[in-house]
Amino acid sequence: ADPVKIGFLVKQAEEPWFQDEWRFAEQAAKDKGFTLIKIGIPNGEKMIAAIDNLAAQKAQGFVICAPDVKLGKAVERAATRNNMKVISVDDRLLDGAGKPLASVPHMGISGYEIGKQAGAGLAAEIKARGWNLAEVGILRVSYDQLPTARERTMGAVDTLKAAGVPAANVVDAAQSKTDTESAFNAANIAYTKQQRFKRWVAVGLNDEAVLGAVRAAEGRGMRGDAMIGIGIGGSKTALNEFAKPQPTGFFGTVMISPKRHGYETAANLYDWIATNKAAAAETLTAGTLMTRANAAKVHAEMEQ
Amino acid sequence: MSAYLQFDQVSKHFPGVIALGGVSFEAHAGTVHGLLGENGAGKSTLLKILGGQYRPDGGRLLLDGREVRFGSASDAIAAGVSIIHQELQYVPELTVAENVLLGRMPTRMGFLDKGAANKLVSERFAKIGVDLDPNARLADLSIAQRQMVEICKAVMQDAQVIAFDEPTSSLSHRETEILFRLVRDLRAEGRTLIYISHRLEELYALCDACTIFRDGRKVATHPVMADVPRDRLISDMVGRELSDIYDYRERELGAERLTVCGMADGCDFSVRAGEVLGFFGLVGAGRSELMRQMYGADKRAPGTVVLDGAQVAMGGPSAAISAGIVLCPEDRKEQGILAQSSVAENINISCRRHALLGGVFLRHAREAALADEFIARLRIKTPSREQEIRLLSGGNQQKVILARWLAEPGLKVLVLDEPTRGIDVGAKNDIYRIIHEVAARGCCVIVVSSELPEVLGISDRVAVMRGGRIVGQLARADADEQAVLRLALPDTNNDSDNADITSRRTA
Amino acid sequence: MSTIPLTHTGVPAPAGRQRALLIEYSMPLAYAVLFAVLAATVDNFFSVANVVGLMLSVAQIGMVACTMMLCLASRDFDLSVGSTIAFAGVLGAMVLERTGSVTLAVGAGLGAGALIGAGNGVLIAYLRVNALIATLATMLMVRGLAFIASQGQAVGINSDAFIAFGDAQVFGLPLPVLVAGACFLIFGVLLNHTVFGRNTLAIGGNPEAARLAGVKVEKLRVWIFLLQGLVTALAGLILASRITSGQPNAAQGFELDVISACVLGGVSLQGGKARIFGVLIGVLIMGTVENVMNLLNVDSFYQYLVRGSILLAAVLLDQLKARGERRT
Amino acid sequence: MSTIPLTHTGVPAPAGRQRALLIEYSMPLAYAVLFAVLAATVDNFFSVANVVGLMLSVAQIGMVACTMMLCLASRDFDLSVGSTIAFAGVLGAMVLERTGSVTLAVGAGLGAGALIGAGNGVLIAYLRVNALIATLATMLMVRGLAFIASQGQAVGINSDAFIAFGDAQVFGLPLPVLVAGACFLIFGVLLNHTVFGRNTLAIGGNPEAARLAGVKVEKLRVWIFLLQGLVTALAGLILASRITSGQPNAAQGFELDVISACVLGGVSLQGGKARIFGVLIGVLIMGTVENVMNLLNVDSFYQYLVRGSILLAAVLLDQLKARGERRT
Ligand SMILES: Nc1ncnc2c1ncn2[C@@H]1O[C@H](COP(=O)(O)OP(=O)(O)OP(=O)(O)O)[C@@H](O)[C@H]1O
Ligand SMILES: Nc1ncnc2c1ncn2[C@@H]1O[C@H](COP(=O)(O)OP(=O)(O)OP(=O)(O)O)[C@@H](O)[C@H]1O
Ligand SMILES: O[C@@H]1[C@@H](O)[C@@H](O)CO[C@H]1O
Ligand SMILES: [Mg+2]
Ligand SMILES: [Mg+2]
Repeated sequence: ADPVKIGFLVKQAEEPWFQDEWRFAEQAAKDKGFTLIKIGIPNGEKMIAAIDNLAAQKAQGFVICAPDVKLGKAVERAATRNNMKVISVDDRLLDGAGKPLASVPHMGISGYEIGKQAGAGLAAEIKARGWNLAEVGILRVSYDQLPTARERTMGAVDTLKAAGVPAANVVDAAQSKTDTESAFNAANIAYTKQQRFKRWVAVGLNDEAVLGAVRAAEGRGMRGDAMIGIGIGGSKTALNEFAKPQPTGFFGTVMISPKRHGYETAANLYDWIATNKAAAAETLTAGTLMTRANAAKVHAEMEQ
Repeated sequence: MSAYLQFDQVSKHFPGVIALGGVSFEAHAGTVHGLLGENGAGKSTLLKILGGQYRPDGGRLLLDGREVRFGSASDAIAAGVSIIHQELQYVPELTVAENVLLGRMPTRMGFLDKGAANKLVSERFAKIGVDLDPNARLADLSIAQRQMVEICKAVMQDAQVIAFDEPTSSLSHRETEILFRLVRDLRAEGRTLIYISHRLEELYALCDACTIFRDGRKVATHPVMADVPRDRLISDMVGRELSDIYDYRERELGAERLTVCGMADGCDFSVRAGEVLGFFGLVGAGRSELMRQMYGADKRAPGTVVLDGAQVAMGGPSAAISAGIVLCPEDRKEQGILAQSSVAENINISCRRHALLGGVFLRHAREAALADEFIARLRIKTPSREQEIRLLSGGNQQKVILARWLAEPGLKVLVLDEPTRGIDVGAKNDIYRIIHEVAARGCCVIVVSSELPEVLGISDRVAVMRGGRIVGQLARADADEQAVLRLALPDTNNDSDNADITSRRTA
Repeated sequence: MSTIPLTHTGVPAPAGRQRALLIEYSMPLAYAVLFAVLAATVDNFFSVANVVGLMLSVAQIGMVACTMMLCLASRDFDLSVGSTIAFAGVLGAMVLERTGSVTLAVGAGLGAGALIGAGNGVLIAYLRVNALIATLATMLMVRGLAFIASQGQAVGINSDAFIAFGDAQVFGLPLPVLVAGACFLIFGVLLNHTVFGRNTLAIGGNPEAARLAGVKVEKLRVWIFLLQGLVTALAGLILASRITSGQPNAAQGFELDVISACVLGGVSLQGGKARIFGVLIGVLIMGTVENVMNLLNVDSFYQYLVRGSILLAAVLLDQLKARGERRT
Repeated sequence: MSTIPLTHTGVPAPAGRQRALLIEYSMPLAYAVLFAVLAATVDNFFSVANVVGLMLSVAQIGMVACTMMLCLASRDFDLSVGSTIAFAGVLGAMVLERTGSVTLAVGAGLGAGALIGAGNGVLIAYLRVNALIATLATMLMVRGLAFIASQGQAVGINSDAFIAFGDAQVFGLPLPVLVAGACFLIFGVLLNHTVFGRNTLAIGGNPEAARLAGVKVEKLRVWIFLLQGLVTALAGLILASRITSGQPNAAQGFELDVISACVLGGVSLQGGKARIFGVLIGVLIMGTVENVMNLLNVDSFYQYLVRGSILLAAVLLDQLKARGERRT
């Protein structure tokens, strides 16, 4: 048989998370001896082009984190058209009707689930500090244009509500872009609007968003003792905060393992192609709450 | 025969300016009606109203006895009126044919019929006597050629009324003759022709009647052009007597001050201190090119310029200027004006470097004073020095650009390329006086002009160019039209030219 | 009566013509060379599958570049195309979802595109709003509409008839590629062989001159933008069918790609200059670069560097050529 | 000889002058009105905290808008500012990490910015590359460099001295706001009271005429871009200190915001026209809209609509004014 070639397509190649996934996929390629082709697919058009491109390179299959879960059907068609095998990673693909694609094995986390973990982390810390739930403002740094972003932040908010925070305390801060400065500006305005809250907790689609909320709070004199922010991703942004001598309002981040996602999906796909052993229909990996306290440890076990 | 075209109390105001204050006159079919007037008198404004570009604030416009109101240029065209505007209006990237037929390209089954278009155009060109490639891009033509294209464009609309706004201002001898022939043919065909010019010889040579403007009002209409003495025209126009507009004065010339050599073969020349050297030639003779080269306007220019015994570094215009050499370019619109900037800005742009605070900051008061000084000296007609230059009349724009260079303190060599293009008699007189003042200061003055009488009138010496070389230099004493033209024209068909020249001189 | 030569005697015509020809075709030639080199050096590049994939990947950009060319040639500018693609796709998908009728869906999408375009045209031509701001504003508003209409969620498409647009093959070529080809043909003819095209160049080169010659400048502007909207919407529908869903945040930054492709193809932002052939090449260059970088598995960070350098290289070449032109 | 009346007309000058004045200040007036209305109707809008926050939110845009104004006034264009902000931040943070010296960090950032700017300038002025493509290319390459240098990771900043830049307060105003203010002051003077400014407008209005009038066009262009790069880098460093990290993907799309602010402020893309005051207003409008929308909790999808309409409203107003001007 001709040498195995596998594509690994991710929606935001620049994001550290995906860089890591790729890195671990490469490891799998080395261990198992196949070729890995990494392509970034920021939108649906580029995604289709990339799949065709893989076909042209005679790849037999690909792992994908699509720019939008609703692209499932398109992925499926493109794959069958070029008869390639597909495994989805991170985000579960949906069909036109919104149901998960049965035909495509998946390994990942649902955005909503990570969100819930962040929320749980916040609820626990609020309790630990003995704050009065009624007096805590919940800052949702929102970017609802991006479905995953919405799922995550909603997951967190729902958990907090369930933990007893009044729905009225939830304050949306809509960032105009997904970078830290937009989050900073949006949060700043939210604080202005809701001066009744002296204590805040913040969630967002990623660490950068939460960081913006934390910096803005500091601008208002609300430091680590008055702000609890929990991000998502466990990127360097979070580690930088933990590295600071003084604890900041950036309390923690829900870290998900790029290692398993990257290595295992690629490896599974290889086995599927080489030995026709189909991968498990769905594997869900849980995130881990990483804080100042356990940063080094968690990072160590998740990264290597 | 009743008047085909009538203006009745037409008026047009602009903020701070009354361009036309109720003007009435009529022009008859089968005649050429001349319009004269100082710069800013309102001539072009009147034509823009005739052409539907402006709407009059008051008054009526009658064609063949019926009142017409034009909402746009296309209305005017539809009514059989076409204008050759003072500021050329062409599309640089399109071909000659496409420009000439702009808005009226022939089509076959909805598609352009380029064959037909080119045929149409080249036939008409042949008839008129213009030899231009219909497929040439306008951008690649000289101004003179662009002007001819504009003329053909208007003429080919076969309008009953055709108005020419200073058509010869950028033409040289040869095209001028083609134009004259054309105008006479059109008159013979019974069209109604309006002809604006500041060159009195032309008006005498072409016009049957004429109307004179001043400050937006009609001064007089003369039904028979030939009967009007030249001095009368001038005094009507400028409101004062002008005996000799060139007012040339014999002077002692100094030693050789400027030497130019190696620019192109056969182009070496030198100028003495206080001397006015005139350059004459037909279109494309190479005068502008030579001047631009010595100014360093075009990169990669060979040759040396020696001024006061020292060689001038050829580092582009800025170097030339700081050496005291300035060039007033021939193409006002493309190379001269900063359209959106004020009159004051346009005057100060170059010379302000002498008047800076700490070499950096502007001295607004001084710049204003300088601007006002030249506005007065050159009789520049503008509501204020802050007026955007594009809103000035063509001739007044030209004066502003001249002012820019006359204001240069360290002036040693003044090169003027077609300096009086579009400028009225009175202003010409002012400019000639200034030219002689500058010369009297010991500067070298070089005047490139396609207007023969001007060259002869003001120059101490005349250099004639043909085909990119200087084919002869004549001392003032030996320089007459015959001699100069004999040098300037290719040796063929001289007599026909001379015939025409004489007719122009008798005027 | 002897005619008088006004043409400057200087460069002998034939030589000039040869150079002109060389200049005219320098871009295509350069691309041909590039293509040949890649075909020889990059595996899998010169395979039917890949070449078709390449063309498919630039089908949308190509279509819109055709009308953007007209827009730029008339000294205008359109930033709203990306949003229009998204909106047309979303709208089409939604109508399809509700009514199940492909005709209605396509009609709705195209109609919306035409409206958006005409809106831009009116704003710019009649209300004299600066084209950059006007289309920036519509870009924002249309994107907003796309989000609002779809509540920010991609709208799935199930109708195979509609999806067929995206991957139906005719003589071995996918429909989108053929449509793009048709656009180049149609707009090439429109530009070079119709009054519409000439007048477009005229109002770009010198609006005043065009107006004085009786060209209805405002009307023409509106038409150009309307066409732009229409073609863009078509591209949006095709995209939707290719990705079997209408995506509210599709085609972000698309406008910049299209404009770059045009400028790369020698269309001047100062207006008055356009060459359909150049635009085609511009589009192909953009697509080829992406394609090859993926074939060569170039690191995603370095892709930025490569893309940038290629752009530069391309315009620098074009620049030398322009120098040549100026000399003639 | 008779003296010549400068205004040869019955129309009294004062009237014209009044109108001129009104036109000159119509933008500021309009904004003042807008501000007053918002202050009255939107709670929390007119509070120190919020106004300061507003100013902080446009500090970077404001700084860069000052130089972008010069760039546009000279009939150029710069898309690379967003990437430069990111790169300068990343570089600064990295140097800080390695050396711990704030001076070195700032020096490195500014130096890089100046280099990038000068590079753009040389490409455009001397190699005559189209400004859009040239700066698009540098935009891509510089963004790539930012990613490569940081391996796509945010680079943390711990030096309090450096962070002070971001949140130090002087007379109750955050440093970034003061820096932005200083920029407006400096570049306002530069534009209106120095040769540099006048020549910039001149080469924008008519490059050929300016050149023949002795303006060193190429050199000037390079300087303009160099300044642009320098100020942009400064903005990048300030941003980095505000968010205590250099982020390689910061400030995407920043260029469009800046250019819009300028155009909104009446800077013409055709060159030759610029008003620092207008730019300031343009920037403030952009910031105010964002700010108010969030204060009013406008749904993020509808924010697109609002932003678009405000842009339109603003230029339409400006348009009426221009009409007035044309009449004058
Ligand atoms: N659009 C405008 N706005 C303001 N003033 C104007 C405008 N057009 C013309 N003017 C003024 O109206 C007056 C008449 O201008 P016009 O161009 O008709 O003069 P002209 O007789 O053609 O002069 P020239 O012989 O120099 O061409 C001038 O003072 C000019 O400044
Ligand atoms: N704008 C132009 N574009 C291209 N070639 C030109 C242009 N103007 C002149 N030429 C050519 O350059 C050479 C020198 O022309 P130049 O303008 O110096 O002649 P001139 O004596 O100044 O006559 P005029 O200026 O009246 O055309 C001639 O071959 C002429 O045909
Ligand atoms: O986009 C996110 C990515 O940032 C990482 O968090 C993994 O999950 C994906 O959905
Ligand atoms: Mg005039
Ligand atoms: Mg000349």
